[in-house]
Amino acid sequence: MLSKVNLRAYSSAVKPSSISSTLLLSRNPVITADIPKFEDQYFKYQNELWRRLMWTFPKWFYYRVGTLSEQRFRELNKRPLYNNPNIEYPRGRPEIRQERDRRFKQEVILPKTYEENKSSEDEEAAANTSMSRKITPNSRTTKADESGDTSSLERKLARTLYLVINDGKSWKFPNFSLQSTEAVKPLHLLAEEGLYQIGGKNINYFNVSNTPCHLINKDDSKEYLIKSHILSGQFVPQQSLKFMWLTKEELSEHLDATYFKEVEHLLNEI
Amino acid sequence: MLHRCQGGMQRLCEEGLKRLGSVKAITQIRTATKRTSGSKTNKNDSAGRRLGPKAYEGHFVNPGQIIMRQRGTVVHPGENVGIGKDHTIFALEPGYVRFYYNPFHPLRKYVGVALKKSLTLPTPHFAPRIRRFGYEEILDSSEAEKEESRMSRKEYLQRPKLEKARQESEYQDEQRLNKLVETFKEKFDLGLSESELNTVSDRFLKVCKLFSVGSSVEEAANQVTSDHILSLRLQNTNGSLSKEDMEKQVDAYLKLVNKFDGSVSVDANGNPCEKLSFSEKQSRCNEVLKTLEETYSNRVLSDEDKTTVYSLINNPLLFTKEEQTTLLDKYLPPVLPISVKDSIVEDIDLENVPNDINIVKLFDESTGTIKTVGRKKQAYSDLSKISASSY
Amino acid sequence: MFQQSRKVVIEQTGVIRDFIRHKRTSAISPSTQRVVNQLSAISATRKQPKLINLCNEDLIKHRTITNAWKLYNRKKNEKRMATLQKQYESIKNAMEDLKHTSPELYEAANKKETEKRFPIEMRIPTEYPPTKPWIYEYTHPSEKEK
Amino acid sequence: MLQRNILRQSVKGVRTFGSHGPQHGVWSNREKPAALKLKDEEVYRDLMNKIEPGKGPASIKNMSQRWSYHSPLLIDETFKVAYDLLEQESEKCYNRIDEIKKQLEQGSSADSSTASRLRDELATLEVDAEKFNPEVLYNVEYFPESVDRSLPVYRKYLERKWKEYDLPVTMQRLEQLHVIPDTMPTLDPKANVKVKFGHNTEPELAGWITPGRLLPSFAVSSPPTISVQEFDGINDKSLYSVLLVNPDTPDVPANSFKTSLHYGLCNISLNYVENTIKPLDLLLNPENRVFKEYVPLLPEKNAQVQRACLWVFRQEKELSNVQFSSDNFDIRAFAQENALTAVGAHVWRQQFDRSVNGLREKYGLEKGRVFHRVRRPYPLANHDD
Repeated sequence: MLSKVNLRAYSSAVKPSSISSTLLLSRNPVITADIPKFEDQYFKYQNELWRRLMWTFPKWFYYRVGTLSEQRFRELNKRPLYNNPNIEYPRGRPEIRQERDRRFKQEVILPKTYEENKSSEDEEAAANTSMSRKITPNSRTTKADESGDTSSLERKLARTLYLVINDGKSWKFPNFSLQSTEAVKPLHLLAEEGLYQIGGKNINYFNVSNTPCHLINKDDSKEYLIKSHILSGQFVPQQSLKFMWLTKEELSEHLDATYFKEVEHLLNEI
Repeated sequence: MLHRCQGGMQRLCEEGLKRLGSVKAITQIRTATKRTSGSKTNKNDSAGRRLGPKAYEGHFVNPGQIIMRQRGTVVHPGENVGIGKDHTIFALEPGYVRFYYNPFHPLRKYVGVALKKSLTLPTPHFAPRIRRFGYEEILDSSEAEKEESRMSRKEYLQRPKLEKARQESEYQDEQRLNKLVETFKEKFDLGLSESELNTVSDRFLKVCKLFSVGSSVEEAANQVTSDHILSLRLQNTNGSLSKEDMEKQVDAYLKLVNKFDGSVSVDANGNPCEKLSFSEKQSRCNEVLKTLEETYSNRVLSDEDKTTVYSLINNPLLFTKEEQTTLLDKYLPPVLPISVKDSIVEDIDLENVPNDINIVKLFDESTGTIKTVGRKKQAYSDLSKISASSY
Repeated sequence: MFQQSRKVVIEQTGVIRDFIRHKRTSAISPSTQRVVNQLSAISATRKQPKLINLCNEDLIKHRTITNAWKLYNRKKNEKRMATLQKQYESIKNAMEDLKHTSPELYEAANKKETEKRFPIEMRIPTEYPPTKPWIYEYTHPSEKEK
Repeated sequence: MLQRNILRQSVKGVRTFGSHGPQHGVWSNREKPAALKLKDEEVYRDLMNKIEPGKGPASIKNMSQRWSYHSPLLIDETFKVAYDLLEQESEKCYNRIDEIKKQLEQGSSADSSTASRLRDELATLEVDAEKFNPEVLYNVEYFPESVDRSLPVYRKYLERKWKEYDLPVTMQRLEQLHVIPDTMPTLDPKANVKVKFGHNTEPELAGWITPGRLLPSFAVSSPPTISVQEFDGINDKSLYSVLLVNPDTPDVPANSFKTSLHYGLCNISLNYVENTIKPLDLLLNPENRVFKEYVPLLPEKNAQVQRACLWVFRQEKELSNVQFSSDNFDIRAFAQENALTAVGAHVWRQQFDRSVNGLREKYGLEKGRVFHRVRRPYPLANHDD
């Protein structure tokens, strides 16, 4: 009851037409983030230490003596040189236990399930048939990255991309204001309908929350920001609109500086 | 009579409890393990164990007197009391029994012995402890002398050995002293009188001893000076030296020391040597190191070269013993490293090997291969032989 | 006959076993042997490497690396916490403002979304991209009806 | 020390560097005290660059061990990145330090609270800027005796080291031997106090004395050398008092003990670097500093083990005309009267041995009493003081 009274008291304060909803439509990363240089180096170093401190591989347990696979394993992993008292070792005498030099990490080479040095044709033929084929992962950079196509959803797979549009004046996030004639519409619906209007209906998106995540207060208007993710489909401009999918750094170049500073903390760095 | 006595005891106990104030009244309960009167279930009866407090609050107790008999620690031992293996609490000091609580263990009851009647327990945490000395002075002089010369069996058995060691060291000191006086007379032109020479030698010996247990030369010299001045001062306070004499002697000693320390120093072996200034020592060290680095490193050394290197390094004036071993290991290693190219002969006829070459098998870690090469016998050096030949 | 049957056995199994008259007995039974084998795989005996004994320089290098790692992570966490704080502040600010600007919109924004489900199309980033990085073929349910 | 100097001189030319290091970066380029750098050139080379396989690190003195040394894989590459990262962080600190210094110079008239806040920040920044420098780490780890104590970063590391071992040992001995509270009520330790009797030629008695040790009388026959290492919060004008008391002097009439004073120093000026009280210095200039000459503890026969408790106090002001009674000394009252704050303490123990009589003669004391071997059960005199 009380709240309703409050509602009435406030409702006439601001004109509905001054309220607008801005959509932060993002494409989430498809692949894992690029590791910074220091982290990468640190992990590699730790990995080396870890391998150095690893116990000797119990090959007799995995490869039974006398079997074919054991023979293949033996061919790949040569025995280290034993501590021969008649030989001089300028870099220290080896300490062999269970066919491993205790001073170093043990490098175990496992027999491959596929044949090495096969011609590409054979490989292609085997690619679809053989379960034990060699796995070659796709490249982390795509064609869109190479061609510099900023309107593609396939660019910068490791980063979060945000949709910005240009209506002839400047680049900005899509913004939709309430028409004074129509009834008051929730902010997220306003953004959704606006998006369908400018980008076509074939966009599968996920609205994170109905709650606005930020407010940009200007003299005569209030812009509420709504966050959502595009999951599939694509943005097809319905009018003569230019659009781009940009990362945070690129946004700082294209957006107005003060505007970017306002929304900077809402944008994802990876 | 007995009755009255008991009554008195009870009164005392009550009085003690009143004084205790905050402490809960400890009522005398007979906490026997078995009831004394017979019962149906306890056929195998045993007598009461006569537990409970044997001395009450405020009672005077002597050392060893039992204060409490109990099963388990009903009451914990506090100050000046001990606890037996059956948790019997007994006094360690003569004094007055106090039952109390300890703020550090709020759930425990304690009993202690206060050394004075006026004292309460626990003693305040930051206050000094009150302690009893308890030893009587022996006033009879002959008795006192006898007691003083009494020694433990261990000390008694060790005495001849210690005495022998003392004499031995005294003898050695004397020998060294004589030798030092000779050295100072012959090798160093100090211009000192006989008595001064003796003082100086004595001082030098002391400095050497301190130097050998790890103090620096300067530190040791200061220590010896201070010891000497202190002994003069003490002679003055004892009355065997007048004040003027003392001051005169101190001045003379300081002057002598100044003169002596300016010209003589201790080398790494603990022998007297010419004093070098820091910069001079540095430059000479560098010179030696430079020669070693430039002419005698990374190549096969002949026997003469080895002797030269050894004598260069074995210089107690310039290098400490640690530095000497490090340098010897560096420039005269047991075997030269394989990185020294001219110590290795690659093409070798295994059928007839020259006399001055050893055949060795080398494992190359980077390639993982074994190489058979010849190494010149000169590449091997034996320090004991070199040191023998250098003298 | 006996010879023949042995031959058959060899042909069938490929294993040549010499005939032993008495019962086969070994010190350990095969099942025990298997257990011993399994235990040997997890036991530490003769499998542990030498401890790493770093020289002075390398020890300091290692400590420097660890120091840098700690500092790096601390900075990273501080930055993340600051961003989260800012984001929270801006949500709060926006909602406070909305309450005054338009109570209807505030109500709508605060409405409980009971029917909402997390979309199954959303995928976790993988190390390498799929063959088709993006699905373009999507038609809105209302379009489909047409 | 000498060895390192020699080695520094022996390498020709200036420092040689690898791909990274001095050309950029604040740790190697900035004008800084030499104490923040590594003295040994060869060690510096191996610290900053890859240790050449087969040649080995310069810090290993044994040659065959040195040649057979293997570094862990990838340590150098990772170190390079880590070093750059830390150096950048340090550069930020130095920039901030410059800024603050400028502010302090300009705004000397500004209110004192901001100035003191800035000064505090400056003190922490000075430590932060250098605390991860590998050269500093190396110096403090391997030459803790010879680092420059005037630099706050070294003091921070030395304090940490002290708190890890020496402090717990000292506190344990002080508490278990009841130095606390038999002499002073308690101690808030601020300084590392070490004691040494320099005249001893036996290896087991030479060097710093572990707190709580039982020492023979001849080992304490001349005044001790005392080192008081402070770590923070003092200036050049700091003055110290040192008291050596024996709380176990027998008080036969009272059948108890009293405290006697055996050594009393005051107005000793110490700082971070000059931290040692040397006996020679005190002997030559005792004016206004020695108010009680050193007399060693000389326990009498059968008077049991006695504790020599050495207390170091920070003074508020210079003392003059100190009033005391050395025979029945009240250390608590003395400290309160002269406004002394205890910063550190040390303890050793002594008992009668064969060297006592000779020393008594030397120090002009009368012959010691002899007590009965057996302790009597006579109670304490019952009158109150």
